[in-house]
Amino acid sequence: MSIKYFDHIAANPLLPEVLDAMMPYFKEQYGNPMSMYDLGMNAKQAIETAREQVARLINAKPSEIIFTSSAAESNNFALKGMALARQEIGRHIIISKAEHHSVLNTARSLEKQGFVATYVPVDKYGMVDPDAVKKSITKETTVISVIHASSEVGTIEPIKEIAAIAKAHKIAFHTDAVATAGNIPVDVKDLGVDAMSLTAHQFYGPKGAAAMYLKTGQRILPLIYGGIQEGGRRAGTENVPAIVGMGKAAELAEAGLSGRMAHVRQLRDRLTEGILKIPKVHATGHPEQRLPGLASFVVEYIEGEGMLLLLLAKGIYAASGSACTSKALKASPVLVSMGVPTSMAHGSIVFSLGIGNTQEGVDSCIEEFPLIVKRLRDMSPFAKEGWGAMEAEGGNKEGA
Amino acid sequence: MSIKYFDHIAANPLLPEVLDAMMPYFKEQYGNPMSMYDLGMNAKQAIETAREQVARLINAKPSEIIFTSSAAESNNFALKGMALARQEIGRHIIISKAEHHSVLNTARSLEKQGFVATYVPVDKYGMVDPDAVKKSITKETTVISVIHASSEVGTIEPIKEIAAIAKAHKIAFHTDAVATAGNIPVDVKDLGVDAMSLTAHQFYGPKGAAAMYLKTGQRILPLIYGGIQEGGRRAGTENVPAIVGMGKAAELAEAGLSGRMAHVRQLRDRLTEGILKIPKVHATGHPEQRLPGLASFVVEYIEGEGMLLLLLAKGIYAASGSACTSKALKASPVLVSMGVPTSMAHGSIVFSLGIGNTQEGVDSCIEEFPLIVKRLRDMSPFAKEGWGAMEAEGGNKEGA
Amino acid sequence: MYSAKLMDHFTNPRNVGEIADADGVGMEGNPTCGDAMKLFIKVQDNVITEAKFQTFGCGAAIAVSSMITEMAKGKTLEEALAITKESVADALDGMPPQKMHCSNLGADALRKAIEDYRSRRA
Amino acid sequence: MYSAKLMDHFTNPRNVGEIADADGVGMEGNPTCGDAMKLFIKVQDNVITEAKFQTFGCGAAIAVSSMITEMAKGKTLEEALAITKESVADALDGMPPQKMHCSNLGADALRKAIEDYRSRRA
Ligand SMILES: Cc1ncc(COP(=O)(O)O)c(C=O)c1O
Ligand SMILES: Cc1ncc(COP(=O)(O)O)c(C=O)c1O
Repeated sequence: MSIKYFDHIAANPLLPEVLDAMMPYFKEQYGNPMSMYDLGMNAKQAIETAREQVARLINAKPSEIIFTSSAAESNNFALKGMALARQEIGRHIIISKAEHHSVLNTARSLEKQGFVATYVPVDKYGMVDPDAVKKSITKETTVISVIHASSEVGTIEPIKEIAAIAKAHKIAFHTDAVATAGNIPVDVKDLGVDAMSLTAHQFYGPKGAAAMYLKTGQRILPLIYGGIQEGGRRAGTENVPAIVGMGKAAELAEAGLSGRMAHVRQLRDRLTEGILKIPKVHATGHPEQRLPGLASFVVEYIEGEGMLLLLLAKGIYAASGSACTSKALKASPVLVSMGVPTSMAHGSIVFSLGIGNTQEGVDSCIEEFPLIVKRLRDMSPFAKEGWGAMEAEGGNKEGA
Repeated sequence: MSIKYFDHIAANPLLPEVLDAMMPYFKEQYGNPMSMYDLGMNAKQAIETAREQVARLINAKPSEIIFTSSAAESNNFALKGMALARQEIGRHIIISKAEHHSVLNTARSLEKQGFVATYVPVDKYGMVDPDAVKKSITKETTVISVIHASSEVGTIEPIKEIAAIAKAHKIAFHTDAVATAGNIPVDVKDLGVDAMSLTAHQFYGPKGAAAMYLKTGQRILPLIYGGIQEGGRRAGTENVPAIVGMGKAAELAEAGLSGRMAHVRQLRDRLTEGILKIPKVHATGHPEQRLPGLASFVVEYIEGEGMLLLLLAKGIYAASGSACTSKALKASPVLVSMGVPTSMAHGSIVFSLGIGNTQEGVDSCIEEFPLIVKRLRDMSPFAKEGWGAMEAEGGNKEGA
Repeated sequence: MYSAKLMDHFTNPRNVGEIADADGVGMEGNPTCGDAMKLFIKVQDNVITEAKFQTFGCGAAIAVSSMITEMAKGKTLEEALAITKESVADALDGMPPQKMHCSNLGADALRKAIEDYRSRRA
Repeated sequence: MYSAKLMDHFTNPRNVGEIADADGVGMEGNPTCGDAMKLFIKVQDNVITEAKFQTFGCGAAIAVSSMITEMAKGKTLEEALAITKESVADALDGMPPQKMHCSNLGADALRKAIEDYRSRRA
């Protein structure tokens, strides 16, 4: 059975060219980039090449790229580092309700330190209203962070508008571009952002390499103090092979971007069309302003984990924002803040497409998925009479 | 010309077995450890195996190991996370003057947040006096951190004694075991520490993988907030291949420890004996309580960078704690706090031996080094008349 | 994550469906929680002769439903009431701890079905 | 890090040593800073006929010393005084920025040697 991997949002296979580029740095080129001799200088040079490659992907200057170990680190670094560097000015930050945990929980940790955080809601498409951001601004606001695109519902946020509002109020603006950088055109100058997080494993680069874009002149406090690596802004011996891999992956992503986008968009449209033929299945996220490779739905009356397990039995890999499938056992906060009822949020299913997917794979998914939905609905107490079924008969509304 | 690499403290070549163990996780096993399907569970399983391997190396429980991206991150995490988790109790921390920048600068950043830090001095051997630590303790003290062994002068600190003092005062105790874990026996239970930092690249594992030991029950705040990876204590998609590599390297280090130690100790003793034959060369660090693979000296009347460059011309790689060789342009703070005059600290030279070194390599170093010293001394204004030479003739004491 | 036995009961669930003329019906959970189960029994001479279920929930919830209907059949009501979350989990060769809490509704639904049966006869 | 020319002047430094009967001696830096240079000149008819140095310092400091003694020789005192840190660095095909600041003492030492020569004659 061939694998149909539709979970590129969770992890991506490494491109062979990327691994090839990394290999010398696992072997003969083992020097520490801080060392003054050839072994060290070669490693240093390799990092600087990667910095240029990553900078080019998002139209930044190489000096504006800081390598980190993960997007979670970049998000913590950006939010906390910029907020702490500005605490003389004020202690209010704004984030959206569509943020990843690594932004959300950083905001919460800042609240514990005495900061005030505003969580701007999203509409039914998962879209943040720039006006709502504007209205949340106070004299104390120093940092705003809004995700570039949600990896759960695919909605691309109006970053340019929000960044302009932040700029007009002299507020630092960060965006989590994990789902977009390397997958759609991302231009920090055009977007007008002050900081941005991105990670290699979202564009066929290695795990363990990520970056933060920090606009020249923007103040920040380090998250990791120590030596003078990364211009003193992020200490720790550089993960040379992973950084080299990120650079190579960025170069390939930039060169192949339009082709990759066309490929996944065509597959996604085909998949979406096929899946929406099933009754009581709803697409989530914005219909147009969305990631080209992401198809996301809620399926009424059944739960996500069951779908995933039966899909897997057919060699199909997908994801779900249901509580049971998240190891934290909480339904996707994005779906909830979009106003999707919790009962329906449990029926979340997310297919994220990648360059290795084929039409045959998609067609096999379109063929299998309705059977799986039917099978689970045949077991469901709600399928025949709707969500009210158990209440009507006096079911325990509060549950166990 | 064959390479004689004596800078294992800066970077280590990766063992081929370690790279082999990592490779599947760069290729077919690309899943995200958080995913519920086989690809994810295999990755998760691989991480848990690595956790057991690392735990065994230091006699910890697997649940006490938290993977991080670097020792710098572990040090920041330990010091800041434990201090912030205890700030209701007090805001005083103690570190030694032999700490790495990643501990030192974290302490300084805590000072900026209103903490008070005490920096306990070292003696002429670089040794911390447990009694001095004890005397620094106040009712406000919550965290003490002392390096296990200095990677610059090799001195192994009396961690067991200091940990006992901390314990008696109910103070959390952390040690930076970067230079020791995987290189000499390290037993967290025997040492009695609450937290410990270690990194893979110090025992022939990959860059980008490090760990923190945190004793069961010890409170800490995360440095990186986000998802529930590492038990919610360190967010971010796990760097699976690097973690697997760290596990494998730990397993090999544990199995080969006594053989490796005997090998480097014998070479170090031979090298030390050879080098100390040169007049006006002094060994630094403690003569017995020291890392088996580290030989460190100050050479009077000449400067470290020149020695390194001329050694390199002979294929010999070493390090120096001189200001000119550090990219931060500061002389080794450890040497300075040991009371070595700055002029002499500039003549620092450090050879760190590894499993790949040979007696021939060491002999060639013993042969070349005296010639290099002579050559540089022949150019030095101090070699004939000593350090006073320029003063006597009215040289500018303050310099440019 | 799941045992082979649990996966078998999930992928080939026994006793799925309704019993139109059930003697007792028990419901537990609700869709907001992510797990909801409806359990139907037929009872003859104090013995459960038939059991069926409808379940909304994750793989574990479905497997628990399948297993408990199998376990209930042929048992006296008193024996059936002695079935616990733990005995169901054991019968499935174990269950991930986080699922014990939220998806193991079978014993409660069965108890409610028996109570329903008894209250109808009272 | 270093240019080929700088490395050449470091590994094969010109004019190393003392001039016992120097007409002028200039000293700059000190060992605490990590760079110290002693520059000796012989002067005839206002022209530097010979120049030698002794230097404690990094590779750049030694190369600068070597280069400036070469540059000084044959120049009139006025021409020699016009030599700057920048012109020495240029003659070495450039120097890392952090070394410009701390290891480029040659021009200052030369100036002091010339001042010493002039003060002896005054
Ligand atoms: C004693 C000690 N601690 C911590 C570190 C930091 O390690 P890394 O740069 O790998 O994060 C080093 C690095 O050389 C070290 O020598
Ligand atoms: C939008 C977004 N931001 C941040 C992250 C964190 O990335 P990582 O886990 O690689 O650190 C993720 C991970 O899935 C994400 O989807």
